[in-house]
Amino acid sequence: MSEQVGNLKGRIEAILFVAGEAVSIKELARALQTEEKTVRSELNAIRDEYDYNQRGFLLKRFGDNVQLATRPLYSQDVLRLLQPVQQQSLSQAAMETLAVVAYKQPVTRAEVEQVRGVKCDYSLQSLMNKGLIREMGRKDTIGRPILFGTTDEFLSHFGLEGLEFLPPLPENPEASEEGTEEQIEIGELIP
Amino acid sequence: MSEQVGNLKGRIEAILFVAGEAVSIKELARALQTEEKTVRSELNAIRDEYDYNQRGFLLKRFGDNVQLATRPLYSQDVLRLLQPVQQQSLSQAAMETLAVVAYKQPVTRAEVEQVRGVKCDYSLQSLMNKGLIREMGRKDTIGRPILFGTTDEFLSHFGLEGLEFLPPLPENPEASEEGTEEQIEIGELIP
Amino acid sequence: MNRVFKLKDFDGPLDLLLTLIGKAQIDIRDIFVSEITDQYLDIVRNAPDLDMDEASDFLVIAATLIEIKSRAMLPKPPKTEEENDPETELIRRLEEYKRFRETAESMKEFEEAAKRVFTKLPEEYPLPPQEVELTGLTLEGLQEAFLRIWQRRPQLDDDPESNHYAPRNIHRDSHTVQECMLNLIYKIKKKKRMKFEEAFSDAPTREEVVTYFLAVLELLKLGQMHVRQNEVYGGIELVSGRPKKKKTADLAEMTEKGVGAS
Repeated sequence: MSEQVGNLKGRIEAILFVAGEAVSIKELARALQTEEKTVRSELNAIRDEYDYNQRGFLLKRFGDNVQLATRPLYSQDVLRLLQPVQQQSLSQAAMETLAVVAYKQPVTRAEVEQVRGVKCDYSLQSLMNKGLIREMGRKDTIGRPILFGTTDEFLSHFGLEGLEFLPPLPENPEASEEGTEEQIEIGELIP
Repeated sequence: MSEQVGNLKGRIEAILFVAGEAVSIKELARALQTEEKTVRSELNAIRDEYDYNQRGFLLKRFGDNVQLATRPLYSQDVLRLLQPVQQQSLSQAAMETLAVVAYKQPVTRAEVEQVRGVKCDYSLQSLMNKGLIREMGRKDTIGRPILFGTTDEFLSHFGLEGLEFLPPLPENPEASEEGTEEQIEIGELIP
Repeated sequence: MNRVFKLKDFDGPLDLLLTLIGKAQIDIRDIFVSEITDQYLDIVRNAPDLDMDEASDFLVIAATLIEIKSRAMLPKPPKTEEENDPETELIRRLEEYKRFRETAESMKEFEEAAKRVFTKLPEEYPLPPQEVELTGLTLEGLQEAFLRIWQRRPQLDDDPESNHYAPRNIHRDSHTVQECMLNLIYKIKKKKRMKFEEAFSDAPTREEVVTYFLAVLELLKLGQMHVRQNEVYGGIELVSGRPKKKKTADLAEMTEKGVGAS
């Protein structure tokens, strides 16, 4: 069928290698002239093979994107040769704001500020500039405030395949018996 | 020995992947804290594995340098990703010109312009570039102008088995009673 | 305990309160029976860097703490199911904030791990010329195109100017490109932007329109205006100012259309 030459694994590897950046599964399917389903299962096979044999490569997946990267296991070797540019870490304030957005999305600025107890304009703006969060529309309430949510870049920055892989929030044992669980629902935060 | 974690193959892959450009075997040996001899034999093993399995990667060696690249076998896939075929439709001007050429072929530029009432150099050229029309020789008249006609590409685009399957031109009642039918005959167009 | 705290060391009042609770090693719920409240108020009161802009968040919580304290000194009213009891509300907020602060910590670990993964830049890949696929070509379209020309033909025949081959008289130009250019410059200076049709008289002759069109092209070349046409056969808009670079292909097509449409 679509396997004109070589094999699908090799074709995917070649594409991801040249692209360097993340490629969406949709684009891959288009370039390979095959179905997304086939691409997905082939990607799984490649990932498993890389992991099992501890290859130098790692198939980084986030959202519906896939990117070829190096295995963290070998980061020391890479650093010894190359000293790649160090990524900047997020400040405590930005990290907290990001955590609230990530777990409560879609969420308004007022709702984030309510949880953190401080103004968050600056950290929200800086997270937007870094491409980690984005506007997701507006909340249907007075003033129609902007709703924020995380981006694919966010997933990539934290090495997450999807939002469902976020670490669970620590339990709040006493809160749950009082039904505080509901209180934290977005709707309740803002009167 | 030097194999602190993972395996030497993986460590080499990770380094070459991030480097992008060629790395000398000497440098590799330094980063891997092993001997050049070991690096060489490991590189051979990697190359053979890539070739045997038709991976997307290729180990390019020149002199004492080595570089990770894509396998030429998969260049079509890479091109399809980087340069998707652009979809384009014909402008109204081009479609009119094409219609005149199709029904009146073989036809000169002056004859097409006579029917359309406008200059047609640009649209004729653009139809030539798109492979829909072609030069069919020269008309035996003053200046020996080029004659244009449609191509097989034209037939295939319009799903026609031959020119005789072109839809008949609709009747033009006013025109026919005045004998416009004849007027459009090529021979009559040019005095 | 008398060290000076700087408010900017804390990420807001909840952070400060949690830090104090952590130092005193007490449960969040015991905050109001401990000295934490007084410590907090002391810190805010004595903060050397109390800047109204940044401190307002701290002051709001300070006011809440004072309110709770003053309530505690009054005899307790019979316990009603009061929704916004400031004490429970503050504790709830502290607990919720604590959960996110802890999560932010664990996200830091994810971030650190992800930083050990390296990616590469895209390869330089030589690309062949762009391939173009034609779409929307139908036989009906072809037929209609021919019919369109056909229906235009009788009028064309009546008008010797549009018929290249009909015998005709050649008379002197009643409009010159130069004159039209001056007119256009004058109008565009006044209006800033205008439609192409506004340039000429109410019942323009073909020659007038063509001459104005040539004048527009000339002014475009000289950088005296921009020209916009949003769609094929759409209106042409003239805008004063420096022009953007235009592809020569567009120009060529415009010429063809401009003459055809008039």
